[in-house]
Amino acid sequence: MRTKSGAALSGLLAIGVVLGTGACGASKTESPGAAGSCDTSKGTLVVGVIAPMSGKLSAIGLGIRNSVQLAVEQANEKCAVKGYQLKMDAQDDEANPDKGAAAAQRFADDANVVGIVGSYNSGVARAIQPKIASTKLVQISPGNTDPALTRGAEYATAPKRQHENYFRVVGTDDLQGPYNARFLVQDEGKKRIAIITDGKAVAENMATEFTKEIEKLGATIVGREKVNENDSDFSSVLTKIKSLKPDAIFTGCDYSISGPLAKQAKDLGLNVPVSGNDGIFDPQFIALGGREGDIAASVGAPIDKLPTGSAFVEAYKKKNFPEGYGGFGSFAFDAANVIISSIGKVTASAAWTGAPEQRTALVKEVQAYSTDQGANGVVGFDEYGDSKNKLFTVYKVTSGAWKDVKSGQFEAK
Amino acid sequence: MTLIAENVSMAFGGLVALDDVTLTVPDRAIIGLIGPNGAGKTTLFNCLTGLYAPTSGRVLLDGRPLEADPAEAARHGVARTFQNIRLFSGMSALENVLVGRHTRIKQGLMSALFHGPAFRRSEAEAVERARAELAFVGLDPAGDTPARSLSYGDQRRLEIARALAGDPAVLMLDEPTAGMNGSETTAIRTLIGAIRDRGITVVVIEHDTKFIFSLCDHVHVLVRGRMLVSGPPEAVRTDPRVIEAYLGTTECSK
Amino acid sequence: MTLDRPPVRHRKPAAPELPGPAAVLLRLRAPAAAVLVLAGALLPWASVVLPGGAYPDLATLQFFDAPHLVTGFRLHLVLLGLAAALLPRARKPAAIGVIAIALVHMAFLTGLGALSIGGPVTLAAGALLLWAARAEPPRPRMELKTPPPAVAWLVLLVAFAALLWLVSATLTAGGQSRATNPYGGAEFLAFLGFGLAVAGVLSAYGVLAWISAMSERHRIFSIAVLLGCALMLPFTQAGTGYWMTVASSIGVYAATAIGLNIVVGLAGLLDLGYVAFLGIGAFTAANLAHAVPFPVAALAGAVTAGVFGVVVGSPTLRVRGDYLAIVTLAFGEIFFRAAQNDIGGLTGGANSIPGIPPINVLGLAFNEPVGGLPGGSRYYMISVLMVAGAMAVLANLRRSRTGRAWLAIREDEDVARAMGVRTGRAKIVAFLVGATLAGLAGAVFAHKLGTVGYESFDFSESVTLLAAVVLGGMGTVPGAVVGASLLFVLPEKLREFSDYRLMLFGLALILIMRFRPQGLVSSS
Amino acid sequence: MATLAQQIVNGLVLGALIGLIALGYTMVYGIIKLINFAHGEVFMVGAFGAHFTSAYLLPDAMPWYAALPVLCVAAVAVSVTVAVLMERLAYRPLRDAHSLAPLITALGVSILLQEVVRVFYPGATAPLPFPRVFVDSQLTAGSLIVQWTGVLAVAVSPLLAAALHWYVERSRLGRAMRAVAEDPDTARLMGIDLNRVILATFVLGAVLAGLGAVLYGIHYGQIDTTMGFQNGIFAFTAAVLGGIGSIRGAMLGAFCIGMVKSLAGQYAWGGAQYDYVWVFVLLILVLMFRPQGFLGRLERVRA
Repeated sequence: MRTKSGAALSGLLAIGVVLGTGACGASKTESPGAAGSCDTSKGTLVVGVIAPMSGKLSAIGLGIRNSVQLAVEQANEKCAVKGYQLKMDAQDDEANPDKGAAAAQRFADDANVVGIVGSYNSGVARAIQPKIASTKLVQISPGNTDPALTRGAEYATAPKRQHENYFRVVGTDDLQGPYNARFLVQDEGKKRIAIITDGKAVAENMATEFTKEIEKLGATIVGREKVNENDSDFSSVLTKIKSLKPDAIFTGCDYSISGPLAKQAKDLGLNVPVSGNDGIFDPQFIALGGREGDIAASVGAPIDKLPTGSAFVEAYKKKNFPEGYGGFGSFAFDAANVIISSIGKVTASAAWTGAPEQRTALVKEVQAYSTDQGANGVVGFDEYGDSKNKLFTVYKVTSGAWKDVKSGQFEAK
Repeated sequence: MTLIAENVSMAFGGLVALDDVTLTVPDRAIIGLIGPNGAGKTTLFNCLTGLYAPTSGRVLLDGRPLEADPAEAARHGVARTFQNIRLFSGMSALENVLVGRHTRIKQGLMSALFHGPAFRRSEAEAVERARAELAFVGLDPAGDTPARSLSYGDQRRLEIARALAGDPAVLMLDEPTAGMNGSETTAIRTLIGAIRDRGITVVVIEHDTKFIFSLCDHVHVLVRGRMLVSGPPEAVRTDPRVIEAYLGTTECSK
Repeated sequence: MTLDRPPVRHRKPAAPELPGPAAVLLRLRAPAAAVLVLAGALLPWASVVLPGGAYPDLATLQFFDAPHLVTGFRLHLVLLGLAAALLPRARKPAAIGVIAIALVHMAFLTGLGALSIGGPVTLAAGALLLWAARAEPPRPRMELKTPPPAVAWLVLLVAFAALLWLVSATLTAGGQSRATNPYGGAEFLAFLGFGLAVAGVLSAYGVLAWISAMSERHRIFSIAVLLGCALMLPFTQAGTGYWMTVASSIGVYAATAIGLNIVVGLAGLLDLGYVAFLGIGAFTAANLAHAVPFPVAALAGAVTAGVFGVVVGSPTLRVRGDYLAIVTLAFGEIFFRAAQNDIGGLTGGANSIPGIPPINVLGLAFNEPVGGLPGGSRYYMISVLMVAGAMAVLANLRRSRTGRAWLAIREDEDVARAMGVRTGRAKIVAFLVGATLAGLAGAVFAHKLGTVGYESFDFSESVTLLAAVVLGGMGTVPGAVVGASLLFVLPEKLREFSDYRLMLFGLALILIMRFRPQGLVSSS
Repeated sequence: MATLAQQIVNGLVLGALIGLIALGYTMVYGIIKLINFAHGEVFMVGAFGAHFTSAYLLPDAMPWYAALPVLCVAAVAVSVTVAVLMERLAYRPLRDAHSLAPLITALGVSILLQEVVRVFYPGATAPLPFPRVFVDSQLTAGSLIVQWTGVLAVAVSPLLAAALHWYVERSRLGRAMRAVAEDPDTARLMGIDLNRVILATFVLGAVLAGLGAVLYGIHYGQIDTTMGFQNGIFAFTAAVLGGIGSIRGAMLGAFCIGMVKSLAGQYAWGGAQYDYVWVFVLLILVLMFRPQGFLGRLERVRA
């Protein structure tokens, strides 16, 4: 016993010595580039990220994080904020409002944090908004689509700005749903449409707005069903829908559900197109079972047709992140750039202290921001904090890949 | 108080464990129940304490039929110990006895939440009584040792103290001296006598016939689920049927 | 039913005496190790100044350069080294602390490519110290005398103040922002190692047992002081809005976990859907938030949850043991689905219930900062009081007829019935009390967060609550609080491992069950 | 009518797949009274094992009759390895601890395995398409449509259950298992190597879970890291419903759950959004009126 532990310990010792000498020999100098060429004398500014980075939504959350990282690194290379080095601090919210609120509070307490990119889930945003409202910390969401977050519960009839420091760069459900509805009815001539949702806020709200528009256009919703977000067997729901004889299925769910759903629809001989929004506009949808003719209506111009969009994709690929940018990376990239550009303007006149007046000034700069050079084209905000970008593109699965068939502005009627 | 088993039969599936057994437990007596292994002694105990509902026949307590619920039996004054000691091993000795006192403590949920004066009085009474029972069976009245760390003999005593704390009219002891040496057995015999002197009827299951015959006022012999002989110790001891049925066991346990 | 046998410990036989110089060398191990620890603390740890600035506390400092700069982990190492040199019993805990500090910093520095000799030397010193400590014969337990009340009160006051300092220092160790202090994680983990070592040293000298005996004797005084200390937290370094937010979340979950501790820890009823009661309380309060003042809403939440507790508990009359686990899991799932589908328009479904106003007492909104304290501190105070109340409920019930009946059911249900315990009723009361506490916590949760949605109440939350109870120690009064704090603070502090958080959580559950199944705060 | 028939078929296929997981639950619980929540994860890692084999090891074009057995072997190998490690490293040291310790450990193992796969398996942060190795076509009878994969599942699953039943009833090891389930202490006294029997139980459960994983993958065409958890809960429910410890009961319970979920989605109040609720309501009702499940034995109070 004794000799054994003695031997183990001397082994440990030996390892320690080897490690030590090895490390002593190596000497490390500061890496050139990043901070080296710019003046960073005034310190570090932090762009906060709140997104789901573990659990089922991690693919989206990690894409958001990496895209903000990309924007921050590009800004540092270009010395976008004079006198400061930018950093990103990403906090996992686990798609849980309580965790998201704590993370937001952490950022709000920290004078070095200039703004938050996030959250992805509208439910998390509802918990974050009241936490940071009084601190005036700017928040730009790349993924919240609930219209009530900007315009209040009466968003359709009596819209009212909710928080002056909250913005978003994605289209809301009351744009995405109706746009999809118009395409299905007016362009595709669909008359009987079934809806499938998964109980998540984005799916439910989108489906409700979709239904309103379908009824305005004179077509019929033959049924609306909800599946469990953890489910993988949709045969029962699809059998029920099949008996209702629809000519299209609208899905509010993302590709992880819609892909298998499309596959199982085919298995049951339900050969009508599945139509969805941003959430299914992903190559994985096709890999998981999306069929020829399935439809996605997504915000913005086709990314590969915009020079800024393809530049983003190129730059992202060059960074060799282990994860892809996902469905919302380009929005997060745009959101981060809004914050970076605005902080540059605010700090041009005075050093950043994180005082409430400066945060308010930053909010004003964000509100005034406008460009058509974002990864998704137009980036800018209306009087409610919603994105001004109301351009939608419809894609169809054509020979195993998404192909854009139509782009157009959404005009409310 | 009298406890009566009237034509009790008990079958588990096809196995008949008790067959038409009648037994009367009179007031203030020590009753012995003997029989070879598997004779149905513990099954009879379980019927008498409400753990089993007899397949046929009934158990009467002071003339009223006993519900098949051990909690009800305990409330009506039937207490017991177990053949394989079953203490609440994670609780202290004192807490074990306090659980035995459960039915006699009056504490509402609200008073337990706030520990008001009435609660403290009732708790102090209960603790005092529990300590007295610990002392009565010969254990340390402080009782703060966890039950599982007591010695085997002390665990047997603790089980008896726990049963006594509920103010029983009838105390049923299932092999109280199993695995004990001579002096411990004598101590238990004295203890059982003292319990009887408190006015409590004691029913004892034992293999040690010498122990039973020297202690009991009445002895019942159960063989293969049937009541073979009942009577005073001298009569039972000399009964030829008992000697025949019990051959070997009597020989061994001199 | 067989008796639990006390664990048998096999002590290794004393090693035979070695002759001459070997024995002298062996005897010199411990002092040598202590000196080596001190040397390691003063050696350079990082080989370069890192891009993010000097490694904590100027880790690149050269041999014996400016010893007055010994702060941070170097200070901790020096303290542990001195303890090892002067206090023989302190060697083993000190060794573990030294090894932990050295390993954490070495891992970080190796990752940064700047490892220097300080770390390896200290690690070797720690290993040598551990070897020396293990070889020493076991010593009898130290027993300290109980002092007169006045002294005892002073000691308790100092002890609890030290505890407050320790909590505050642990929370703030490494700072809040990972972006501005990239070494925060290492600092925190190393501080944790130091804290554990100090606790180990105090325990080896019987100080912890001494203090806990004293606090048991002066119970009321201790509770008052402890409560006072807990309420002082916002005035320490940890009094930032962020830590107040996290701490009040901990409070909500700790109160819920205490309720679960009654059901699982005392009555032994395994509940896998417990978070539903938190949800019921939260939804009830959320629906009433605009109509009635907070105390009424909280009461309504507690009562509603209690009623559901009775409903969920009623099948327990027929279902035993692990079957109960699946029944409660089923109830939890039913609640989750019902909430998701906005049953009766009560839960808001996917859109959750937004815009719940903050608690407002006498015109003071609880989310506003007050007198230099951050906004969340009043929620923190409320949750401290709530947790204290829940602990009192658990402690009082534990020492009553009802509590003993629960324990008896947990230990042996058949015998409990034979002792006259109406087990069905007792179990339902356990569910009633537990669910009521959870419902109350839910009401605070709703107001604190300002929004309540179904996604806060899924199965994994029930697992976390159960883990809090078991990690802390089932059936113990502080157990659930300790468990809940750990399960919330560790992930918050270790955010740089965010990709691996859940993985580490799973691993921690396995390891703690493997090495300390009775929980961190053990009842026996 | 056609819809009803189709829903029954849907239920049968789902039940067959759940049943293979439920067998593992019922076996382990029967032997060591542990709700092995991590068993669903054994199923999940099996699926990823098969995915790895087909994505990185097998050549692209292989006829199904060659690819399918290889995938099965791979899935079973991975499942069994994980199950054995789990038993040896996590559960065995806790054999004498209080009963909640292994349960918490099981939950921990479940989380750990899900996260290890999610973080370290390439692309596993999102669902992965499973290779279509089996004939990708269907059997059509009137308006009734069944995938061949579904037919395969419904055919194979009861066969495997029957084989398991036969093995437990007839083989030497099976007899030992039953003895341990009945009374572990006596079994040990009789010279049965407890560790070996328990390990064998885990292995048998893992073999079935691995096969189930391949059937699942080829039927649904996708796998993800949470598939084990959700289906594991269903499987455990099935095992309890059927009477835990009973092999036939587990299959019966699984088919029952498949049926209820399928039919409730179509006909019951609330539609598909409440289909889980009906499964659990059924479970609660059954347990309240028949606590031992359909085919389970009631444990007698012992005194």
